Formats: sequence, structure tokens, C-alpha cells
Amino acid sequence: DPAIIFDLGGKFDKSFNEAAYNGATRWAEETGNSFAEVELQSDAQREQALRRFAEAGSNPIVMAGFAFGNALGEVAGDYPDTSFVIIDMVVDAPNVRSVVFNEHEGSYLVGYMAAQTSKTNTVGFIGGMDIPLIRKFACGYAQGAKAANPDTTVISNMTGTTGAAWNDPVKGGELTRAQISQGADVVYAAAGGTGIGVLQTAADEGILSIGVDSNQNYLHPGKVLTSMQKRVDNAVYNAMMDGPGLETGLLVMGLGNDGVGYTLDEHNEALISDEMKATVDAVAEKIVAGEIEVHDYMSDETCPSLTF
Amino acid sequence: MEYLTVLQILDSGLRLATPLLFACLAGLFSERAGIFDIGLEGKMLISAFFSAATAFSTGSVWLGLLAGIASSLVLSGIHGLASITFRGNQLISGVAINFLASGLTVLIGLSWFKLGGQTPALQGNARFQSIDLPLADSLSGVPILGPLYSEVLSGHTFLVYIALLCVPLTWYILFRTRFGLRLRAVGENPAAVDTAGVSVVGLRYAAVAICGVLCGLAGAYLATGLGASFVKEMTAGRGFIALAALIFAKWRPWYALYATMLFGLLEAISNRYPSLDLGIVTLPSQFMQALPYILTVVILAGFVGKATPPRAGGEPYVKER
Amino acid sequence: MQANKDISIRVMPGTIHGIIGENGAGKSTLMSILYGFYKADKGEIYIAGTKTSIPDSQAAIAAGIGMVFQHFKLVQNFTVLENVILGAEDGALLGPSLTKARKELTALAAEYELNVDPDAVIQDIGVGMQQRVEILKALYRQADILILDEPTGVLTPAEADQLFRILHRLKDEGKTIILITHKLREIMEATDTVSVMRRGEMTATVKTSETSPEHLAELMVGRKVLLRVDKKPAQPGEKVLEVENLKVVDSKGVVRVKGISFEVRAGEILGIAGVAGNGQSELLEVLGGMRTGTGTIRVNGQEIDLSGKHSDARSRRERGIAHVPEDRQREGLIMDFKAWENIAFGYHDDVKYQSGLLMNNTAIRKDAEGKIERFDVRPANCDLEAKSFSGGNQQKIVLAREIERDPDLLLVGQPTRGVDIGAIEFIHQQIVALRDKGKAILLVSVELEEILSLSDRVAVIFDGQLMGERLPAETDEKELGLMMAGMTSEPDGPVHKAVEAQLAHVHGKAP
Amino acid sequence: MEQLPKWADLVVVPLVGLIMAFVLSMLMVLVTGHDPIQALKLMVSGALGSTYGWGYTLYYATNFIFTGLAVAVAFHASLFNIGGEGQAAIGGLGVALVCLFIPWPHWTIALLAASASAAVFGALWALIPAYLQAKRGSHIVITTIMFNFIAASLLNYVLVNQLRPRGSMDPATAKFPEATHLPSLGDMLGAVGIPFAKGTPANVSLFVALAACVFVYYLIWRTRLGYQLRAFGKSQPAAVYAGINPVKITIITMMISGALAGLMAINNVMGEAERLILGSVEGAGFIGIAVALMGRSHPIGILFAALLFGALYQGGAELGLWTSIPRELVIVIQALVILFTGALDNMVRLMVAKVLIRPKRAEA
Ligand SMILES: Nc1ncnc2c1ncn2[C@@H]1O[C@H](COP(=O)(O)OP(=O)(O)OP(=O)(O)O)[C@@H](O)[C@H]1O
Ligand SMILES: Nc1ncnc2c1ncn2[C@@H]1O[C@H](COP(=O)(O)OP(=O)(O)OP(=O)(O)O)[C@@H](O)[C@H]1O
Ligand SMILES: [Mg+2]
Ligand SMILES: [Mg+2]
Repeated sequence: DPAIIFDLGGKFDKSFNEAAYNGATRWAEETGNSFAEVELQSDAQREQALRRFAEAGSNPIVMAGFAFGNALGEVAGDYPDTSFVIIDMVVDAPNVRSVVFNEHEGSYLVGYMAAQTSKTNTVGFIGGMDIPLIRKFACGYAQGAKAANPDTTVISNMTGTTGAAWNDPVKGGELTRAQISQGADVVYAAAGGTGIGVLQTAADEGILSIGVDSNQNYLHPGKVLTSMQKRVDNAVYNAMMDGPGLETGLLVMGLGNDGVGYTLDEHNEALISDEMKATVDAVAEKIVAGEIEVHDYMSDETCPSLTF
Repeated sequence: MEYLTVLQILDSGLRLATPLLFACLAGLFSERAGIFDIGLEGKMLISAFFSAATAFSTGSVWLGLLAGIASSLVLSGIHGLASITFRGNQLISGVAINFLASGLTVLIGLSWFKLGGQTPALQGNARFQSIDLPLADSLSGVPILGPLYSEVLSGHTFLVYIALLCVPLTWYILFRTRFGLRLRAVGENPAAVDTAGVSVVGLRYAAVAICGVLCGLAGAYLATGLGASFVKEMTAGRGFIALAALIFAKWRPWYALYATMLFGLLEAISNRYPSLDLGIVTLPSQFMQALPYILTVVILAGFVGKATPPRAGGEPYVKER
Repeated sequence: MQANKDISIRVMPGTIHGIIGENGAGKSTLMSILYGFYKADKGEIYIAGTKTSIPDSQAAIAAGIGMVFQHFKLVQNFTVLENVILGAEDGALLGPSLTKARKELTALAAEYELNVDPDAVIQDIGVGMQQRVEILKALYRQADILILDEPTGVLTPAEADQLFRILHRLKDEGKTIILITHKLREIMEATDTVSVMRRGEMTATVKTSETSPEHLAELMVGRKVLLRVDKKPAQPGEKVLEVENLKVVDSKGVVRVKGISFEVRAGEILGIAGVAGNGQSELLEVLGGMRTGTGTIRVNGQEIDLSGKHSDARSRRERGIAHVPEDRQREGLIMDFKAWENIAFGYHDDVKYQSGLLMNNTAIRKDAEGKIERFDVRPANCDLEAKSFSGGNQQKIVLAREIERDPDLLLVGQPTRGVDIGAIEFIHQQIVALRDKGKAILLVSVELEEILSLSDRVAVIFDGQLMGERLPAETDEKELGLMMAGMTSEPDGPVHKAVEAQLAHVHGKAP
Repeated sequence: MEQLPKWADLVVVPLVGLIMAFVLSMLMVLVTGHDPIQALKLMVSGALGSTYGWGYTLYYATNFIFTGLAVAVAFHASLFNIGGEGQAAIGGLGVALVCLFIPWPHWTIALLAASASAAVFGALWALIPAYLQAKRGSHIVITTIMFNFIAASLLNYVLVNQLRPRGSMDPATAKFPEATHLPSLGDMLGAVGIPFAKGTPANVSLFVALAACVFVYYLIWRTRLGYQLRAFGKSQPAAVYAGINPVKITIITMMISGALAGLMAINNVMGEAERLILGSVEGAGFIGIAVALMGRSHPIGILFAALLFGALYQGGAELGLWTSIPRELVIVIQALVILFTGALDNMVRLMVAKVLIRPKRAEA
């Protein structure tokens, strides 16, 4: 049986881990099989969980989060017959599949849409903590927004510096209000549980918000412009489907292979005109074709369109 | 800085200060009666959960509020049992209560809503709506004060006004009523109360219960006033900040208002200026996020003298000759 | 253990009934039971002939019993008025209660000469005033039976006189008073009957008029007690302590000591008399290194620092100054430390208590055992915590520690406060013995009797200044009492009124 | 209240409290629809039933010993150090700097240097609150809470902007060089022929923690400093009377406390993660408060309390691995253990006294 290890945020974090969980349950429902799972409480448990599952015969073992990189690096060699799948990080080992997402591309798209929708030419970004991954989101978003309308101002906030930063909807809401008072009328949240507060406040205050990771459009129908979906669920689902002998190596999931993208469903269709959809889809195609180059913050750790 | 920006920051500061104010006054009642309480955080958290859960299930934010208060009171009861009846260590009891709330909220949330410990989002009557104060619109034209009234004071939820009312009320109860006199006395010298023929235990339980009610209000405000659902650990350390504010305020009601407002304002300012470009250097966001805490230390060291806690605080009462 | 064993006591209405006994005899315990503060395991209480059960203080108050505890039960940061009404308020709101109490207080004050400022905060007023508040509390609750546990322990003679005047007046009103005290003089002067307790038992009850102090002392301690200090005339030697123009300002900016000068020679005891709060505590604290001051102080001819790094208590000890502080429980001892640990307290730097990096606990314990034995501390158990000794024995621990250091100068504050006569005798003997070894002793006490009997010279301090010096043989309590109130000549009218007025005057100047 | 014999007070009372906490916890397991007996077995055997379990239990315990001692030392001087969290985090920074930028020939020397650095960094982080308390009377509880937040921000900045290797996603330093890797308990015991599970994080720091216990014992009860510190904690006026400088004692005590908290970093940062990550302290600073209080501020008590919490952590991890019991249940169990062995201990004592003393009376 496969196993999945969730990061410290827990499997119900309303975004990243939850997407992974959804992928796994979808697999379980479709195949009727079961999987082992664990939510970590401590950093020391990363290696522990990997080893315990490997020793118990779980295969493949999927782990959600860049923080597993080190632990997996240590462990992978000890269990050559077990396949590992790590998401959001590259680990170079023969029995590891590394799945990374082009979050910047997806963020570029939703940034583009945000700027198109904005009447005030001001859009906001609210991140959980100031870490490279979140900068990657923010940077793509800002670039997209400026591409749609060079006059756009992008306001960016980080929630905090402790673990509480990912679970503070109240602060998320207050940051949203602060951005609204500075003119923002579309805000994009990449902040886990804090994002709940961002989306809520945006809906309350009559502006639009953009969800992240999972499709969060349903949370406030008609008030969430779209969600930057990161198909972690697909990555997990595919890995489990592929089973023990899965293909290893680097797997980049971007716009081209539906790894990232914006969401359009019954909850937000009224917000996105056909014209807008056409423009955005065209932009997406250009990105895939390489005509538009979206700057990846991680490539050189700079962000031309936003200062942190 | 423009006046409007100032107003917006004040407005945000007031919202952020409200839960701190409730919790700070809660701590004030408890500690004035001689019972230290580092479990404010836990009581807020459990109330946040039960108020959101009940409001969602019943569709009534008022029932939610009651449930939040009731749950906070249960934890208060445990604290009272440990620290009053069984004369245990008040700090340990507080620590235990924080853990208990942190675990129980998610555990119960998981089994009730299957949403990973969160509650579903509250809508309509299941949450507090903002209230426009009378004449807010017509007065907004008055220069300076008008906008202050309509932008900052008006347009908050019911609980914000309750919190503000709690300040004079607390002052009145403490300094103008028999109960307040006895409560302050029991935190200073329980033996004096005991020999005067008044029950020390009864008074302390009453204080702890009031603390529970106020923490309940704080939690309910977080989940049903400011936010619209419960998210695990959503108190995010506010109970500890309230405790700091309490010491800052030297255990006095009006100062509690000022101290919590200061915390609220500092946070609002750092929200508004995620990173500050000073021309020569740009202060990084981490610095701006730490700024409220740094300033607190500076203010504390520079302007607030020594704070003397209630003399009998933290010590269980044992009769002695 | 049993604190009270099969005690029967009968107190007649309209009398003052004294109770005496050694420290730990069970006096306070008995009275606490009467006041419903403790429960007796068995026994019955009759008030005015009817059996009354007193499960708690509420019941005691209802039965007309009022109690002034040895350690006052006042809320330090409350006003007098607030303390008086606490627990006896009339309604849920304070306002009316306060107004009523203010009126009542004025009436009581007029009736019994119990003047206090109703708006003064307890921590700002002297102990004498605090005691009046305690009495007022009882009267406000309309007590018919008033129990006072060691009420004069901390009072000055003038204050004590005033208290007894009040008590007599109350007695004349028909109230019943139970008075616990260690001072036989008070028993003789104030009471109608007296009961003696020993080790939890009531050993005797006698009419005061039919007994004598010596007899009572013997009943109490079980042996003959020397009630007077037996000492030879002093043989003053070199100047050990010279104080010139010493000024002390407290943390609130109030000048407590206003430029005083005096000297103490080897082999003599200088007693400083004065009403508490007139600067004598600050004087001792500066000399003991607990406070800073300005002026010049020489010890054995060498000047000592009054501020800065070398003005702390450690430096003082290095200069041969030992200090028995006024408040043994707050300062002189760590109440939670074992007796042996307390023996090293203040001298913990002593090389003979060290072995390498660590403290040599065996050495300290051995040292402590010797001291405790020589000073007859009871129980002679080094491993008991200081708090489980009685006041008298706690004081013996402090004295043992300080006197056995053989200091050049011993500072002693209130050496026998709250201590029973057996222990007083012993403590006085030890102080005189040190003097006879040629050491200088500075004694501060509010107890005039003690000052007069111990000192070789007496100085009176008033309002931070020395009013003058007298030889004990050439003065009396009356003269000293006047000087303590800042007066040099006999006033017109009643003395106590003039004293009170004078003190109030000073109090107004330096709150 | 009746006086219990010492052995009953030290052994029976905590044990009964523990049992009560577990009975309640297992009731909760039952209510949430799981098998309590299996859960209990899993927890106990997972934590203590194998050297593998011990390897983790001892690792967590090591953390808690350090933070528990830190809180305890301050407690003896009547100072409430809530800042263990921040001091341990900054201690981690000290370890990281030493390990990353100085080439060490051997782990022993690296450990010494890292310990010193961790202690110094932790002590310095406690210095400002201590100074403000001593000189300005600023309440140490507030300042240490504030310094926890400030430490988090500082660390966030340093890790994201300064120490993170270029191109790395993880807000963490690079891995420390091989020469600084500490031998694990498994390696060490293996070398002397005792079989012990490999790959568990307990490492040589455990012995440093044990040494710290001994150090604290001697410091508090056998040295002059400890004597002064305890006297100061019991009565400040008396301390002044005895010539003990309150400012000096406050600052020194808090620095020792901070140093002990900082030392924790050699276990989690140097011993386990072998790099500094964000949020590496994981609440151990707060657990330290509970550990110190439950251990009655005595090193031996702290040792046992730390072991208990270590076992709870590891037992909880096993629950998470092999059952679908939510991890929050472990938090509830911790809460109940703290409640019954720490706060309601008098209630338990009363119950034990009823059972132990009544029959004795009947005999007499
Ligand atoms: N609740 C109690 N538990 C244990 N021992 C007690 C208790 N109450 C009183 N005792 C003991 O009873 C004895 C009497 O104490 P009490 O305070 O009544 O003495 P006292 O006569 O008032 O002494 P003093 O003159 O010092 O005031 C003491 O030895 C004390 O140890
Ligand atoms: N908590 C206690 N438990 C048991 N015995 C006590 C306790 N406190 C005091 N005692 C005992 O009670 C007796 C009297 O104590 P008390 O405090 O009244 O002493 P004291 O001589 O009046 O001293 P002081 O004047 O300083 O109060 C002593 O024998 C002491 O050992
Ligand atoms: Mg007594
Ligand atoms: Mg007594």
C-alpha cells in the first residue's frame, strides 16, 4: 500500500496538504484500496515517519512539502526498493520522484486576471510567512498584474514570523482591510488557514479575492475571482496510481501539463467574462509556448516586479 | 501621513485591540482576586470554537455567544478547582488549560464537522454584523471629529462596543461596589477578607467566573465578530499579549484600555507598512512585524515604572495565625 | 501535635482578662478558635450563658466577638474607611456604606478618642494607627467582646498608654476584653483577671490584684525569671562608631534622617529611643548597608562608604559591623531556609564556609549546631525551616548568628519584639555579655523599658534629628516620652493629647 | 491536611495522577470511536518498548531537560522566564554560526564550541529582559514574551535572507559539515557493544543534558551563587540585608537560565537536524515551564518530567503513524497529565491520603 506524510500544517490546512489528502482519497475511492498516512508534529518525525513506513512495506511513500528534502536525502538510499515521491522539492536519488510546480506561472495568470478586474489599479497579495516559496507566488503574481496593466500597484503583506502565521484568519482579515484602505480591490492569499480570513473579509467588504492551492471558489460564491490551483492532488493521485514501480526523476508540473492553473466553475463564472477568459487563456498559451517568460523567484532570488 | 490613513489605522487598531481588551479585563478580574491566569489563551480558543460551532449549528450568533461563554466558564471552573479548592499551582493549571483547549477544539471539531478541526463559514445571523452608530453618516462631514466618529468609532460589531463599555463597567464594579472592594481585598490580603467574615473561596470563584465570561466574549469576537469561522489555534498568542497588556496596565481598567489600544495600534501600523523604505535602508518585513514587540519593550523600559502585582497573587490562601 | 489541650476559660463581662504564656503556648490558637478562624476538635463555647457555635468568623462577628490579630489583617493599599467597612458593607454599592461609616467613625473617634484619618491609606500610616483601625473595625461591627492578641508589641509607650485608656473606656461601657500580651507590666496595670498558658494548657487563672509579676513569670516559664537586666557599669573605650551629619533620603524623596551626629564607644550600649517612623530604621539600614546616605561615618577610625559599590551589607560585615534587623521575618531570616542555612545568611562568603567552588555545608551545619545550642534555640534542630520556630526562637537564631561573629559594632533593632519574657531575659543577657567583651552596641527600640534597662547612654530621635542624650539613671520614661514627641518641656493640658498633636504635625510635614 | 509519608508523596501521588490522566484520555479515545487499550499499548510500547522508541523519547526528553532546567533556575530566584522559546531559537543561531563558518577537525571540539556558542547566544538573548527587570523594573514576563516574538522575526530574517543557501526552497541553513555531526546514542552504545536502534535522533547531547542537571543541582544547592539566588528568590529585602546585590543576581540568574535554554540547540539543531531550520524549537520552551513546575524545580524531578513528556511525544507519534487517532489527542493527553500531576496534585494527594491513612487509623 502507498503511504502519505503530511507536513506540520496538517492534512486539513485548506490548501496544500489538503490537496494532497484529496488526491490520496480520490485514489482510494477509485481503486478501493487504502493508504497509510501520518500528520507530523515535530521536525524529528520526518525521518522517523519515512523509515517506519518504508520498514512497514509502504510503497510508494509520498510526502508533501519542501521541508522533507533533507530527511529524504538521508533515508532514500537506505531503502532502494521503495519508491518515494516528494512534492515541492528536488531530491536527487534513483528511487525518488521529485514533483515541483511552476507556481509562478499560475500566480502570473491570476495576477493578470486580478489586474484586469481591478478598477482601482491596485491589487493585493497576502502571504503566510516570508519564505522563498511564498515569494515565488508573490513574484509571479506581481509580474502578471503588471503585464496586464503596467500601472497596477501591487501591495504585499506577510502575516507573521511564527507558526501562527498560517493559522491566523483574524490577522488575515485585518491585513485585507489594510490593503483595501490602500485601494486594493482584488487580493490573493497564499497563507493557509490565514487565507480563510482573507477571503472572508474580501467577501464582506465587497472586493474580490483569489484562492490558492485548492479550488476555493466555493467558499464565497461570486466573490472569489478565481483560485490559483496547484494540482498537488493530481501529483499524489498519479503517484499512487503509478504504484511501487513508478517512474522516478524530476517531474515539473506547470501550465503545460495542468499542474497549475486558474479555476473556472459555477461559483465564479459570472465574474469572468468570455473576453477575459480568452485573453487569459491566450496568455497561458504564450507562457507554455515560451513566448512569455515568467520570472521564477527561485532562479536567481530576485523579483523584478516586487520588492520584499 | 494623511488623515484618512490615520483614521484607517485607528479603525483597524480598535478592531485588533478588542479581543485583547476582553482578555486583558478577564485577566484583571482574576488577578485582582489573587488568581494568576496564563490560561487566557486557552479560554479564548475554546470559546472561539464553541461559539462558531454553535452559531453554525443553530444559525444564531447569540446562542453561539452563550455557548462560547459557557465553554470558557468550564475551563475557568477547572482553573478554580485546581487553584482555589485544591490550592494547586496556578501557573501549571493555566498551562494545562492552554493545552487542553488547543487539543479539544480540534478533536471535537474534527468529529463534528469533518473539516480538519475548522468550522464551516458562518453566514447571516450566525455572525455579528457591524453596527452603524446613530448619526454616523450625517456627522461625517464635521471636520476632524466627524470622520473620527463615523470612520473609527462607528461600523463595528456589537462586541466591540461591549468591550469598550466593559472598561468603565469594570472600573465601576471594582471601585464603586461592595463586590469590587472585597474582590480587590482578596487579591491583596485574603486573611483580611476571611477575618471580616467573607468567604475567600466564594470571592475567588466569582472572579474566576467573570474572567471566564470575558474570555468567552473575546473568543466569540474572534470567531463570530472579526472572523466568520473557527480555525485551529486561531487565537495566535493573543492571550499572552493580553497578559502582557495587563501587566503593562498595572492591573487597572482604564490603563488596560490604553495598553490594549497601543498593542492594537502597533499591529495595525505594522500591517499598514509591511516594509518601510527609509530612503537609506529599507526595513525588512520581519523587522516591521517585530516592531510592535520591540516598541512594547522600549515603552515598558522607558516610560512605565515598576508594576506591583496584587500582593496575594499566585499564592493559594491558607489560614495562618 | 495538640496546640490546645482541654482548656476551660471563663471571662466575666465588663472586665479585662489577660492571657499570658510563652511563645507557642497556644494563646493565639485559642483565640483564633473563639473567632471561628479555626475549628476546635471538641469543646463548647457559651456567650452570655447561651451555648453558641462558631463555625466561622461570620458567626463570631454575629455573636459580638471582635478580634485584633497579632499580625494585623488589613489591606495595605486600602484606605482606613475601606478597611473598616470591608465585610460589613450595607448594600451592594459602596457610596452609602462609606458615607455611613465615615459618620460612625467620627462618632466612635469622639467617644473613645480613637482618632484616625478615614482617608489615609494603611501603608502610609504607622502601626499604632493601624491598630486603631483594627479596633475600629471591631467596634464598627458592634463587638461586645474584644480580643486583642499582643496589641502593644509594636506600639510606643505613648501609643500603648493611649490604647489602654481606650480599653478602659470600652470596659466602662460594659464591653469585655481579652488581652494577650508578653508584658507583665501591662497585665498588672490593665487587667482584672489573668490566665496563664503553658504548652497548650491553661495552668492558672488568678485575680490580678492578688498576684505579682514575679509570680506570673514563674507560672509562665516554670522557673524564676530575672525581670531586670543585671549588668555592671560600662567601661567605655575607644570610639568604634562615629557618625557625623548623616542624611538619608528615601526612595520617595522624603528626608528621613536630617543630619545627625553621635558616637558609640567600645564596651558601651547606646540606646536610640523614638517613635517608629522617625528615622531610626533608616539610620540602622544605612549603617547596616541596606540603604545609601550622605555624611561621614567612621568605624574604628576608618571612613566607610555610604553609597556606591562598597556601601552594601557585605562591605559592612567586612568592617566588623553585625546587624540584627528590626524585622526578623522579612529581613533577618529566609523563612523557607533551614535553620543551619540561616546561620550562614549574610556570611555566606566566609572562607570557612567554602570548600573550593562549593559551599561546605558540613562546616556550616556544624557551626550552626554549636550556635543553636549555645543560644538555647528550641527546638534545637538545625533542619527545621526558620518559619517553624516561634518568634522568640527565630530571634535567637539571628542573634546567635550576629553575636557569635564577635563584631566590633553590633546594630540591634527591636531585639525583643513579640518575644516572651523567658527569651527576653536570655537575649538581654547576650547583648550585655557582648558589651562586656568590649564591643560597641547600637540599640534601637521603641520599648522604653528595654532602652532604659539595657543602654549605657540613651539618645532620642525625633523627626530625623536627635533631640538629645541622657544617662539612664538621670532620666525617666516620662521625660523620654516627651522628647520622643519632639518636646523638651512639659506641655499644658493632658500629655497624650499634646503628644498626638505634635506627632500629627510632623506627620503632616513628612508623610 | 494529613501528612503523607515522603515516598507516597514522591511516588504514589504522581503515579496516581498519571493514571487518572490516562484513564480520562482513554475515555476520550473511546468516545472518538477508537480502541483505547490498543492505543495505550501502542503509546507505551512505542515510547518505551524498544530501543527505537527510547531513541526518540530520549531525544525529546533532552530538549525538555534543557528548557525545564532553564525555567527552574529562574524560578529559584523568583523570576518567571517565559522566554525559553526565544532563547533556544537564538541558541540555535549560535550553533549554526559556529558549525557553518568554522572548520572543525572533530565533533568533540565542535560540540564544545557549539555548546559554548549556544549558551552565550541564549544568555545574551536573556540579558536584555534581565537588565530591564533589574534596573527598570520592567516585568520579566512581558519582556520575555516579547523577546520570543522578536527572536522569531530575527530568525526568519536571518534564515530567509542571510543564511539560506542560494536557490534553496527551505528557509534553513545549509547542512552542517560532516565533522560537526554528533554521534547518536545508537552509534555510541553500539561502540561499547550495547545494541541500540540506529537512526534515532537521541544523541550525545543527552549526556550534556544530564551533566546540566548535575550542574544545576550543584549550582543551586551547593554553591554560593545558588545560595544567594535562592535567598533572593525567597525574600528580596532579606537579600539586601545579607549584602546580595539584586541587580547582579537577577542578571546572572537570567543569563544562566538563557544559557541553559540556548543549550537545547545542540540537541535539536546540531544533533538532530544538523542544520538550523525555521521554528526548530517547536514549543519546547513552553513545555519547559510545565516540566519545571511538575519537577518542582529540582533537577531530578525535571529529569522525570522531561522523560514523561518525551515519552508522550514519541508515544503520540506512534499513535499518529499506526492509527487514525488525530494527533490532537496527544495534546489533550499532555494537558490532562499536566493537570493531574501538576495542578490538581493536592486533590490526588487527598485521595491517596484517604486510602493510605484511614486504614492506619483504624488499626490504631
Ligand atoms: N494549625 C496548626 N497546625 C499545627 N500546629 C499548630 C496549628 N496551630 C497551632 N499550632 C501549634 O500550636 C502551638 C501554639 O501556637 P500559638 O500561635 O497559639 O502560640 P502563642 O501562644 O500565640 O505564641 P506567641 O506568644 O508566640 O504568639 C504552636 O506550637 C504551633 O506549632
Ligand atoms: N505554619 C505553621 N505550622 C506549624 N506551626 C507553626 C506554623 N507557623 C508558626 N508555627 C508555630 O507557632 C508558634 C507561634 O508562632 P507565631 O508566628 O505566633 O510566633 P510568635 O512568637 O508570635 O512570633 P511573631 O511575633 O514573629 O509572630 C511557634 O511555635 C511556631 O513554631
Ligand atoms: Mg500568638
Ligand atoms: Mg504568635
